[in-house]
Amino acid sequence: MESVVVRSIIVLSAMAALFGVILAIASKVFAVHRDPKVEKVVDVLPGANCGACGYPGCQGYAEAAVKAGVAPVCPPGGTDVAERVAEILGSKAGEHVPVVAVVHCAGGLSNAQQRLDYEGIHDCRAAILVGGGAKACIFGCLSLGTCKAVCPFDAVELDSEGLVHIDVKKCTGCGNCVEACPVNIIELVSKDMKVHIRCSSHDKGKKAKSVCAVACIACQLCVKKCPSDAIHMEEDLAVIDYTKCTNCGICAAVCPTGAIIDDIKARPKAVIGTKCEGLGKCVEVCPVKAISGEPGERHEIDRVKCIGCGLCLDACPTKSIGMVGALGHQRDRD
Amino acid sequence: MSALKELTKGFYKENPVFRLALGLCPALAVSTSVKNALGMGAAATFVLLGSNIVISLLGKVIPAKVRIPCFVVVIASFVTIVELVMGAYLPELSKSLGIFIPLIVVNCIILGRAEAFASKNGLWLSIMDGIGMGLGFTFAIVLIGAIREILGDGKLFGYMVLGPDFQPVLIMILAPGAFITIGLLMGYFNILDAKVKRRAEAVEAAKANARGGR
Amino acid sequence: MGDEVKVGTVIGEAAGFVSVPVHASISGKVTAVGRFPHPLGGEHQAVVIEGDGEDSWDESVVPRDNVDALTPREIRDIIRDAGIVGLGGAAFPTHVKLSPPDSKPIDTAILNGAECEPWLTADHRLMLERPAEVMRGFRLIMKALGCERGFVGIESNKPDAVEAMKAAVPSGSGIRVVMVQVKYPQGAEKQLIDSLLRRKVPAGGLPMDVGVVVQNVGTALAVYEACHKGIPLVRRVVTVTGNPVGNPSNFSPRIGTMVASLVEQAGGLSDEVSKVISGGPMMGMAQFTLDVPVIKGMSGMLFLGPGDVDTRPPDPCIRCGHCVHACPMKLLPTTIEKYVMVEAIDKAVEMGLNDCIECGSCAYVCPSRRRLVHQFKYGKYLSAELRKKAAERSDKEKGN
Amino acid sequence: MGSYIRLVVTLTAIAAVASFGLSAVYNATHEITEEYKRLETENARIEVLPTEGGECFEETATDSMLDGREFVYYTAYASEVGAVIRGYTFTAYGKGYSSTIETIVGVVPDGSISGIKIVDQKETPGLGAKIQEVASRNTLWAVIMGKGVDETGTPPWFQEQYRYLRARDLRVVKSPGEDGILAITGATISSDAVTGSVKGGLAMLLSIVGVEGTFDAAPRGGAARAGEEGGER
Amino acid sequence: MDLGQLLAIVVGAIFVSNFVLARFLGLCPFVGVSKDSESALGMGMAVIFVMTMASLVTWFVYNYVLVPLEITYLRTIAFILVIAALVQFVEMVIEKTSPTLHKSLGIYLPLITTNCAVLGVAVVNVDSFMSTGLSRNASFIYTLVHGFAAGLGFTLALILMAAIRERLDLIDVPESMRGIPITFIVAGLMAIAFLGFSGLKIG
Amino acid sequence: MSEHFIVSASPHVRENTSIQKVMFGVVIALVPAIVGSVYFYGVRALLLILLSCLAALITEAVIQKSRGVPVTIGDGSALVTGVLLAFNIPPGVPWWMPVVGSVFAIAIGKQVFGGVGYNPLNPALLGRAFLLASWPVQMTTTWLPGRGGTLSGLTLKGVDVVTQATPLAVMRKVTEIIADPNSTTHQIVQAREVLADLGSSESIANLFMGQVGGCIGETSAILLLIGAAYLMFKHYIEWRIPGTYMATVAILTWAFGGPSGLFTGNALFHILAGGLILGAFYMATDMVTSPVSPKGMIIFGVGCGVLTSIIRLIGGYPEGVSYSILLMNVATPLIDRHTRPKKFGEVKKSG
Repeated sequence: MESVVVRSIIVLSAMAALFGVILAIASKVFAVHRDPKVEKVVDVLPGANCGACGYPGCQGYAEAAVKAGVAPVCPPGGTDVAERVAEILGSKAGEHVPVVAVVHCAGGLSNAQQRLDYEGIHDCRAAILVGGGAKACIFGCLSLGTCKAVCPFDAVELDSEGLVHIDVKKCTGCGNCVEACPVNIIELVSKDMKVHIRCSSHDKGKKAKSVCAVACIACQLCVKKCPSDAIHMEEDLAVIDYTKCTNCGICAAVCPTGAIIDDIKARPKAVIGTKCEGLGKCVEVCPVKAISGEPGERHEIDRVKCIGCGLCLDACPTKSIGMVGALGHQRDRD
Repeated sequence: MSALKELTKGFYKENPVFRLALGLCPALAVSTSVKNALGMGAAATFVLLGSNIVISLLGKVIPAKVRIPCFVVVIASFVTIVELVMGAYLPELSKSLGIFIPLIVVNCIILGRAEAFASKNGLWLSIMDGIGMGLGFTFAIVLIGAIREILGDGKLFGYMVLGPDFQPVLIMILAPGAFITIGLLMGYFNILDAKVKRRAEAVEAAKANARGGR
Repeated sequence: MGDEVKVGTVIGEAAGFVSVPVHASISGKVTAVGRFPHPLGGEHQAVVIEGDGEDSWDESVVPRDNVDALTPREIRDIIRDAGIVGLGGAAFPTHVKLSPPDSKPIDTAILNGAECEPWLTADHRLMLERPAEVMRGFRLIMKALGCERGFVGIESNKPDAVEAMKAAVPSGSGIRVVMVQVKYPQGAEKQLIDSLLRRKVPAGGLPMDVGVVVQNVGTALAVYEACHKGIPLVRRVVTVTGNPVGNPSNFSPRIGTMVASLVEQAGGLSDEVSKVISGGPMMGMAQFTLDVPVIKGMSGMLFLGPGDVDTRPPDPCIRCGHCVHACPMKLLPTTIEKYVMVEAIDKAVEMGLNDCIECGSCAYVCPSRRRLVHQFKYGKYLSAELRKKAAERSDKEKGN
Repeated sequence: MGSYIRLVVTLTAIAAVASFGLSAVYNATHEITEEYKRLETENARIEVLPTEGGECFEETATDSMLDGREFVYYTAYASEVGAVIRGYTFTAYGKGYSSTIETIVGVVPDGSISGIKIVDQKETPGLGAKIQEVASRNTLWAVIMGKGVDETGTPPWFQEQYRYLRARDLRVVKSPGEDGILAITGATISSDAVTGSVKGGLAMLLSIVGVEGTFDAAPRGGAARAGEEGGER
Repeated sequence: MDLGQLLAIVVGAIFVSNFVLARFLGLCPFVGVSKDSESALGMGMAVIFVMTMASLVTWFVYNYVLVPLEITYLRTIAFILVIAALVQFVEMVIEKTSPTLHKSLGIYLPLITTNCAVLGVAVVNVDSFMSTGLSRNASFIYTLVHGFAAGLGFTLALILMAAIRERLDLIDVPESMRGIPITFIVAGLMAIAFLGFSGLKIG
Repeated sequence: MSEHFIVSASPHVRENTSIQKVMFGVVIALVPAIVGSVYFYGVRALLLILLSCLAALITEAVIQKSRGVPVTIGDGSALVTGVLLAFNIPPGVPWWMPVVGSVFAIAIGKQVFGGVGYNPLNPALLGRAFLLASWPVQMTTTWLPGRGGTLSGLTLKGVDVVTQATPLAVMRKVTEIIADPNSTTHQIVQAREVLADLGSSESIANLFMGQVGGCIGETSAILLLIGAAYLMFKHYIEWRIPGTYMATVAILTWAFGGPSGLFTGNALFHILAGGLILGAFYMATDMVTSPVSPKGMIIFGVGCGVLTSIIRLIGGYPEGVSYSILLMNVATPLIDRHTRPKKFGEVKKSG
């Protein structure tokens, strides 16, 4: 009986030892250098293979990152991923300002004219190949949802009006939709930017107006009213220079067609304190004419009209204006 | 708290068969009747528990190059123990489970958990994981077994349930029936999952609305 | 703006080798330069000329009498300066086609008298009415190519055209008029070459790869006019047809004439119109407005009433294989379509996506009304985008 | 180098410990298993013969080969070797669908089968394995309510069919009502394997021991065809 | 040992009791690696190779070590140790000697260690050829042929499945059934079709 | 009429055809055989066909409704499945069998994949294979003799093998008896007689007309051929698959199917008996599950033929048409992959 025990132990141990030796030798003789770092980096990455980093998929990114020793920007992963990759690589992460996609068109079914009955593949790129799209405005959104189809993060929604909405929470700024849009109306903009021109029409005012109710008609009001000189006209279209824009929202308030949209949902309102001497400087700067009052007396602000742009704050010589009623710009509200 | 989570995840969230698609071979081969399914489930759970314990203890000692051989030796030992014990004390069951007892060795659940969980986690969590996964596996295989036995034989635990006039759907006992059953069950679980997710999303959205609508 | 132009005045210069100048087709005053709807879709740069009704010709338009003395190079130059493009529909600059590289000697020229599509009769009428001029133009083309052998391919349902052309062939020339089977797409270059010469143009290749150049009868006439009379390409034959059209006819309008006025000439539209098509029913472009001009490549305007148009949505593919049998390029439309639908473009290209000539035969026979051609157009577009991107990437890498 | 030694040592050590543990379990269990097997075979031998108790079995090894094995049979004497022969038993090995089916067959001296018992098989559970099935008439509900009829000792229906049959009666049929062994639905291979091996063994036994009374040695019909589910088309 | 018997073994292992479709062995890689034809082919080749090798090696271990020493109860642990070591060894060799081969075949090798079909073939071999009183020569040849044929059967099922799945990728399968569930349904339907081979009489 | 013109990609005109037309074309082609089945087996046959169709249509509608996709039972594909399934079961089965078979065929064979055009295997054949595997007894014993004929197509000669089964089953039984070394001389003589009778002109005529036992719709070669001619005329099917299929079976059964060595088999018997004609013209040609390229079709047909012959001659069943077609269905994607037609002007790469 005991002999079974002994035989078993000897045989199995011998086999194990034999294979151990073989594997040990083999692992030495047939050693191949494999970089474990690459796999670690791949593990950290979001794995959407969206290609926003400019490399072919996440594996490509990882290989390139390990080769270069620095962490390139991974837009979907953001700073968090960059830091973790950098940690693996032992380097510092590059600064990365998060961006989101913004759609420059607000011409829904009820706003924008149609010029033909499209019958074909439900895809903007395919539609533009025959007849150039159903909308009378050739610059506008085709409302067939190609951007939604290519979004790897499920961040694009198409409403019943055929308008595209980007879920800022989900959007990682990978840029797939930007590339896919055949009319080039999507742009990657810093997440901080909240005021956007929702039109891409380069048509002259009259024509633009005739085909779309919410078109930019090149009236230049916004250009004139912008306190930070951030808006200019490009071929009959207002364009915001995002490096200058301060999100004040004045342009959105003055736009006659509603082609500019202010995404800040709750803005603070200005209030005038008791120190006010009624100098009227604020009345001069207020873009929406929300301030009124007799000279020399304490002025009042129409809170309905006030858009919270804050221009009066700087203008007031007596520093008697303050902002209340909201939580600042609430940049990270979403 | 987390131990409890490890224990329960095997049933639904990370059910090894329906979710992780592990341990499929025995789940199909031995699920012709509930009795066999229970036996297989118990055996696999025992092996899973044992190997999880040993591997969580040995995890750090074993060099990477021989990790797999070491793991399979440990697992194979437990399997052989089950085989021997079952042969001695439960000979009938041992016979009906046939060649599938030795094949518990390569039940991917066990090696999978050893690799993915036990070698990286402590003893306590590994035990919980082992039991949880084992029960999840048992649950899945018994479910499949019940469906196949009822439809394919008109019986449950060997006793009639559908009456003597029922003409058994023999194919359910055959290979095709096994494949189709598990395919449909997985599909059903997917539908269930989508529902759960949708509900969760709706709840979250409602919460967000409540917060934002202030 | 405001410039006076005469018929034949150059109003648009050629930008490169593969382009031709544009000539004013009437005399008058330029009233606008801007974007206007174009039959090929979208809006394009256009010059609007308000006619003065005098139809006075530009000084450059003078007849030539020493035509026989022209060298091939001179012929090509005349053709280029006359703004002649292929009038079969593709509008590819003719002089480019007539300038094959030395590595690809051309031994045969083919005059394409096989109407490119059903409904259209422009080429047929042309062959009946001006066979002699067409034949002289063809001989000039052969001369430019330096080849001895010429074929005129005409479908067998046009025996009168065959007769007329046969009569026009000068004796002793190497030109033969051949009847070909009536079978769409017989008018496509590659299929016509196959029918006449039993030569197969390699996939992805051009007719010149097998030593052949194909020219449309309309092009031949334009060549004749340019060489003999010095007239640049300012008019072409356009078929206006379709059930809703009052009096379907062939016209020879000036390039740039508005389609709406052509329709008026053809007796207006009697019935409801669902579709307006520039070109034929198989490959033409659907139009959303009649306010588009006649362009050089427009062989016809087809109008379809509600009864002619099948607007039922597509059904799933049942893999019946009708498209496979119908495809003149011997491709597998059903498979390519599915690859395009899941955007597996590389696989679609491997299956021959870019060899598709968009003849529409597959979609025509499909019992499920799949949008095959549309998918192929879309797939080709995506494939081009991918190539562009790949090129950019390799450029970038080289730059680094 | 050290890491390589560690590699070998770890693997060896684990194997050694494992084999030690295993052999311990083996020692503890294998006698029980063997004993069980021995008892099972012995009981089976008694079961398949119409016995009155006190039989004595004599093992006879022959030179004949059957199914790749030496043919061994047992003679059952009423009390001691040489007394009245009550019958014979032998083990038949049939190649089934996924295993070799071991069947102990009891034969009474007139050449008919007194009973068979399948002692080992690894056929498909729920299908081929039904050759051992006891057809329960209890419903699940009745069992739960405690109204189940005690069915221990009910013989498996498939094996019951062999009782009193002679070699020429041994053929597999597929529909009830025909004469012969009714195959397990969907498991004709297993049914054929049992029947074929029993028949082969029976013929060999009888050719050795002779038979009382008449025995039609000429088999009739073809050897049972191997077909899982037979059927038209 | 005769040719008819060999043919029966081959046909049996490939068609009648296909490892995947009738014996339920090797399902994990069957589901996992059948997404496209190329990897299915690579995996199939790897499995054929390993199954044949494993049959060979386990035959020696069983007949020259376990049986003489009367420790056949250790067969599971011994077999799996042999297979695991073998697979790992082969992988190392291939990775070093032929990177191209490794790329097309080697990546599937680790998957095979845990492929129950490989251990299954060893166990089936023991049950049907080694402990059934066959002569040594016959059992050796049968074992080898069976291992190879079982691998072929696995590969056949895998390649057929991959081609079907490639087609399924192009169509609109209901959301909930996409991926593994539909693969199982297809496997079930394939198994129904393979029922046609049951009862094949060869040899 | 909309105020805008319709804009779509070319071509702008289409042939007047649709799935519906194709499917109802198949149904029309099957009408002679349906009428024949009622004549041969009585109203019961019609009842089973109707049940099968009804179950198919209802299953399709219910599943599509619950999935929230458009209900497409009007396209006729479920109807075709229903008829073909009923055609493939014996006329004496209990009423619930065609119903269960249809439900399986539509639910598991077709709708899990998303509906028409997506199923990799022929649903009707799957339904049949499912029934055969689930209830083999009912599926193999409930034959009825065709009116004016007998079950096996033979006049009774007192041989017990003749009484019970269909022509192919008899064929199999007698070849087995002849091949069995244990058979007595008398048995062998009898079997040879039966075999000769099977190949006699009387028996062949019975098979051709359909006065024999068999599945509801498969027995009458002439009625099926009339329908097939219609389908061919309508270009819904073409010769490649049925032609190569039947030719392969003919050659192989002639070569290997004889009782006395090579090239003694009765090819005509094998073509007319069982479900070969039904399978070759109506089910192997199922567009969804067969290859699209001409070369692929030929491979498909030959493959079906080889498998059918193998199963009939050495397999576990007397008949192998349905399994052969199913097996080739499984292989269809693979065939398609490797039989791409040569593109126009594609030159074979050399060197």
